[in-house]
Amino acid sequence: MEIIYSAAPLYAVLVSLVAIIPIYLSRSNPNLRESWTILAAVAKFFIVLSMVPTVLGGKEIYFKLATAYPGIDIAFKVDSLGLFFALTASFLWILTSFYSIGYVRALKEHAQTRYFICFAGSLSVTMGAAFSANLFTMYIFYEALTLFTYPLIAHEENEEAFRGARIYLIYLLGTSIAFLLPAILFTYFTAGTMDFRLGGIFGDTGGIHSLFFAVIFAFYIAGIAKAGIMPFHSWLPNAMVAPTPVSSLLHAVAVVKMGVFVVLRVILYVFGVDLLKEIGAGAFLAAFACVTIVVSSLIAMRQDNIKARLAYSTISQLSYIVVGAALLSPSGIKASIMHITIHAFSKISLFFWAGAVYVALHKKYISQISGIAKKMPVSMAVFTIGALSLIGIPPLSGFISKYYFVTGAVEAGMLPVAVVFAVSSFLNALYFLPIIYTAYMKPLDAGMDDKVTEAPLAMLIPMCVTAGVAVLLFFFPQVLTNFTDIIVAGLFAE
Amino acid sequence: MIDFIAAKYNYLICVCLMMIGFYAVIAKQNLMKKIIGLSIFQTSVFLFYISMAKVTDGTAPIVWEGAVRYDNPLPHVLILTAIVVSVSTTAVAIALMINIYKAYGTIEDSKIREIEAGESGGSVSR
Amino acid sequence: MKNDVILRTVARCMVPFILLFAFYVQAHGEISPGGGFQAGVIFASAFILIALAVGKEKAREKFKQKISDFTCSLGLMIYAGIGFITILFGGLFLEYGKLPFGSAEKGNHLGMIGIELGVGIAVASVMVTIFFEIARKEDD
Amino acid sequence: MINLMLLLFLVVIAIAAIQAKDLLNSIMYLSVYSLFMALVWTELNAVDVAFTEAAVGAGVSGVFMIAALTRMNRFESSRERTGLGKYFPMAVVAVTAAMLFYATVDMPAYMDPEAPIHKHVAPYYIEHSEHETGSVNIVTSVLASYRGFDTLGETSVVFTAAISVILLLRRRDKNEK
Amino acid sequence: MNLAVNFPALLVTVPLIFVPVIPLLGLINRKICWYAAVLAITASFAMIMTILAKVSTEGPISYHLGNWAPPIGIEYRIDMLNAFVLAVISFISLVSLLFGKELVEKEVPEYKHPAFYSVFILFVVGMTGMTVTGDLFNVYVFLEITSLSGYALIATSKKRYAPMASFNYLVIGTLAATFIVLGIGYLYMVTGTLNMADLAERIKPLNGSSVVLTAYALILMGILIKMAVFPLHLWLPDAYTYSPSAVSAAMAATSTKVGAYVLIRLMFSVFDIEYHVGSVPITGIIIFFASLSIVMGSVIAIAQTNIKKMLAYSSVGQIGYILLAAAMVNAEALTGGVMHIFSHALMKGGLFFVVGLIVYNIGSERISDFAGIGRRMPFTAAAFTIFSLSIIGIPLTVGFVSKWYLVLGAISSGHWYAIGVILLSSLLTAIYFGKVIFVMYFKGGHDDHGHAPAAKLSEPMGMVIPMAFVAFLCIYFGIFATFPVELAAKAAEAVLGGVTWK
Repeated sequence: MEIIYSAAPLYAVLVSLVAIIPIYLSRSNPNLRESWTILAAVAKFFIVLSMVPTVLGGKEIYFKLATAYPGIDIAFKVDSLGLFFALTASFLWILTSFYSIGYVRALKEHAQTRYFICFAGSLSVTMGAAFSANLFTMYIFYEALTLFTYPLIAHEENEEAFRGARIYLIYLLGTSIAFLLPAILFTYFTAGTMDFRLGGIFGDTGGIHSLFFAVIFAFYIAGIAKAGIMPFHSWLPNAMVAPTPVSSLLHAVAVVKMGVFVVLRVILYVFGVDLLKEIGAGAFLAAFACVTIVVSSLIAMRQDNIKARLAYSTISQLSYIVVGAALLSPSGIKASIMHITIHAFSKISLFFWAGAVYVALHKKYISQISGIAKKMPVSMAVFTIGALSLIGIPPLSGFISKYYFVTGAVEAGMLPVAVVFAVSSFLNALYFLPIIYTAYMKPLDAGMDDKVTEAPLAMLIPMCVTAGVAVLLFFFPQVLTNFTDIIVAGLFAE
Repeated sequence: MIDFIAAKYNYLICVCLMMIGFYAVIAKQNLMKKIIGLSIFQTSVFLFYISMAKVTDGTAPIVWEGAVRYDNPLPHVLILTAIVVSVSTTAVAIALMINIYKAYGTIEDSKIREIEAGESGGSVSR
Repeated sequence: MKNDVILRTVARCMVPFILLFAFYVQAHGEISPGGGFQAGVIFASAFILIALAVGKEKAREKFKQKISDFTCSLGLMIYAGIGFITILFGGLFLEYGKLPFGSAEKGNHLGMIGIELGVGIAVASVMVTIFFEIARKEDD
Repeated sequence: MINLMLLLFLVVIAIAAIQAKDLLNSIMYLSVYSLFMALVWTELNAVDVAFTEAAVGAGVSGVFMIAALTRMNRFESSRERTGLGKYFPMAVVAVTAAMLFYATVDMPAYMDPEAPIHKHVAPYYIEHSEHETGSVNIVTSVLASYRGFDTLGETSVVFTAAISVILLLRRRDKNEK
Repeated sequence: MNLAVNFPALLVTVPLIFVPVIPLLGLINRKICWYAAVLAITASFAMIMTILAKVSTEGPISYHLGNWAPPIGIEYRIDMLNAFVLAVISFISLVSLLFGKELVEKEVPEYKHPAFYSVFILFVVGMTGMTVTGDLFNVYVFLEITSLSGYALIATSKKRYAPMASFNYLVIGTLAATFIVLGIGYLYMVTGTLNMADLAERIKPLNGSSVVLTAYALILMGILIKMAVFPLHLWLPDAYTYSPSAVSAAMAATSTKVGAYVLIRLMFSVFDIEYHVGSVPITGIIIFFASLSIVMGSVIAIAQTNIKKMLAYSSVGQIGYILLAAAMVNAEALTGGVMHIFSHALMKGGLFFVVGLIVYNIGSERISDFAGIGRRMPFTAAAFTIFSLSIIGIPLTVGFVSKWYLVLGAISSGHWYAIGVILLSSLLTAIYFGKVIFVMYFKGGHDDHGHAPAAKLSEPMGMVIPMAFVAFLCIYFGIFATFPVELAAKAAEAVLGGVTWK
């Protein structure tokens, strides 16, 4: 693999971090402040985009920032998996920025400067995690994301928000310190390195009992609570007290996706398929995640709060990604990587819709939105597209990943998993369709006629774009497969 | 047993003296008694040092004609230093005690605790 | 006590002898028991005796606060200063042998007298200072 | 034998010192304790130390304590500790004493000229002190020359005490604003 | 005359000569006392850095005071470990002095300044003296200088309980020092020497002697009291809480570390490690107490409502790390421990200063009164946050670096439960610091735009700059940790290798 030394990943990380300064300085002028955010978002996206040709050309970009301790570097490496994740996140940041502006202004939120600062910071560390060259660097950004998002969740500054934020912090910091850090330390101790390598870094494992690796692996999975695998999932519904743009970007994309991204890194780049097959951890993880898929879908059905239902849906969808990787088969891995993007676009559409509903109606519950489709046709169309995509109905992108998931399960010879996918699709339908039904079929509540309008344009346009991408990806899946093929080829090259 | 005591009675009595002082420091509530206890404790430790400097037939470590053997001068030196340290500590302790008395009107540990506890949980008094 | 004539007179008579004894102890530290520290304490006790007999204010007049503060510092400075001087003469810290008094033995001897003097001055003034600070009444 | 008598007497005085309810008595006992300690040390040929202890322990520090006591209540008035608190100090002291007695087992016998301390370092002082430093009193020569730095430390400690006491007790000069 | 040769002695004695000079200068002009103090510590710091550079390239330095060869005279022996500790102490003292100027002016009456700075220098002199010396009794003498000046410094506070806090410390501290001197006496009794290197040689044949064992126990007990390890920590919370903030900062950052240094030195350089591993499981006992200290310190800290008490208990916990590192006896852990001496000094010193400034401004030490500080004192609150994150052990801060090596050491020596203790305590630390940060930023009123409605509180430049500097160092050495880690590793190697001392 050819390696190119370039500071581009560093710039990608720094651009939004640096943007914090002008954002803070222009805090008294909201228009100027927001332009900085947009500028940073666009700049970041283009920096990330500029690395695509290199990576698709089969090369990797490497940049060493510093030697933290003897033998341990803080370094960035751009490979296809990281770039894929970064691309998704940075593109969605642009949309979310516009959407945020509409949202906070419509609701006249307080502490807007802090809001935008933390947003920019969160994106920086997300990039950092995506481009990390080793476990150490990744752990740093993993922790930093928790800290940056905490003020966003506590944004409302009321009891409920503080409670949710506290639970968030305890879960994420607790698990990462209690499990992830020891796991990393043991990895370093055993492997002597922390640099990611496709196919695993443990090398020759002769003499070490496989139980040891199983325990470390379990520590990793327990430590990465951001991936929302049960029983470490309950921070996510609690974090839904955050403003909707936060929930949409962070809890559909940045935070949770960083979780599954780290899981993928660990599975593919730390342990490697062969080692996991040898110790049988894949099947075990798959079983765990399957339980999560089904259980959280069942819980989702019982939620009346829109965002809570979406949160449980997210938990279930995240486990798809984990299951896909845990299958350890080419198609499964392909599917799980693709699903990062596909789920991101679909789910963010749903959250955007929830925010639009809140801005327009100040309603949070499904039972309160009867008949709004007539008044908010565009928003509801967006919702419908997102929901159907997640259920997996063609011609929407969700179908593609589902297809690969099932193929992967068959390849791996784990038919029960395929059944779970099928059942779960059915459950998805069960919890999404009632919303659509309520909105379209039920009559509008009395007295709502005059008040209800569409959300502001700044919100509407990003919604349409995300929904549009969710559709387009079905027709141009090669956008995704270009990246996944490189990884799969590298993994299963004989 | 008797031999043991006979051979080392000095050290054993030192230990007794130390423990008397030590007991006073931790058991007495009166601050002056604590200082006195400390003095006793420290002085007994000094006694221990001086005891080990002694040798049979030894004379004071001042050079003179006809000395068979001198006692070990080094512990004496150390203890000279230590006595000074001890008196310095006592002086500082007394100074502190005076300040305590100015602040509370008593030098009984238990009473000071009571006064402190009475005052809004011992918060800051500026 | 201040009003007791006998006590006052006896104290006054004793003080010169105590001071003399202090100087003796100071000067003969090398050949007999004693030295700077003991001399300093004895010197201080003479002052304390005066203070007890004739009153603190009067005693303080004989040894003013500013002067005792200065001599406190002076004692320590003499000691440390001798250390620096030995360095100036090319020795290590407190290597009296290098002092320019002819032989190493002589240098050692005189160096020791010098530092004993420092100790004596320091201890005497320190004890006096501590006594006056501790014995000060609230209204002083 | 006189040594043993003095030592036993010391024990009695020490107990008296910590048990007296009148603090002035207690301080006097402490001074007597120091004085007898000085006697013991003279008996043990530690004349320099005895001299110092007599001047400091029996003299100056007693004066300091009494001077302080004139400013405060003369009698000890603490209530007895109750419950476990009463036995706790006893227990601590007992454990420490047991440890120290245990240590005594392997100690060289008292006055044994073959003990390690008389074989290492100290002989050098005894042999060389006079011609190296010109001082007959070995204690002084060790104090001022061989271990002169300790004595510098000691002088610093004394100075620390003085400056600390000044810091703690001295009031603003009246003739200053 | 080669002055550089005399640096080991001068680094102690140059500040020492300033001690009597400062009160005299105070008679002329009280303002210059501070400058003189800064000059003294700076001179000492410069010499220490020269020595550090020399030791790291040329190996240990031995300096014979009065040119009497050890064990006849007193020896100063500097290897990487004490050079590193010296540099830390001196540096932190210097920063404390620079940082503390404003606080001292606020908290100590002006006429006391000459004496205050004089005692402060004595405090530093005592610590450097303890660290640099290779003679056991000299350790005791300088320990007493440190302690006495420490007692006086604590009691300079105007708070009512301050003299009592100081008195309790004095009693406990003197007991500890007397135990240490008794232990030294025991060691001297059976070996006839006070020089550490010599002692290490002569103590070897005495394996199993009850005298040596008791001496070890006595000295250990004394040092553990001085280090304030749970349950011997009782003096510390009051002492830190009731002293002036500048003093708590300097003490918290340095004095317990020196105790830790002496302990490490004794454990590794004087007593043979195998000696006590063999006969009595002393390391096991120490690890137990260290763990207890780590956990209990953090647990009690959570319950505190007074910020300085909370920091004090946090110190009890943090000192446990250093002890733990020493007791695990391997290179990585010891590197972590030495590193923690450095990082904890930075963090805790910084925290006490920040808190001192806040407390001075709002006039309360209760955590619940810190509401709105995030907006009213933005720089201070930011600095507090950085220090807190560092002490929790968030990556990219120095606090993380030391914990990292500590855990690596625990893994390589197989002390599994120590790993659990370290991680658990990180969580607990996160809880109690999180609480404070939460109150500072999220409590207290805000308007629609979130811009400070309440009046800004004073943040004098003279404090913000050192504060920012220390915070910057916390981050800088968290990212570019190679330099301190390599020094710490060399220090660990120096004591573990034992080549230089035995």
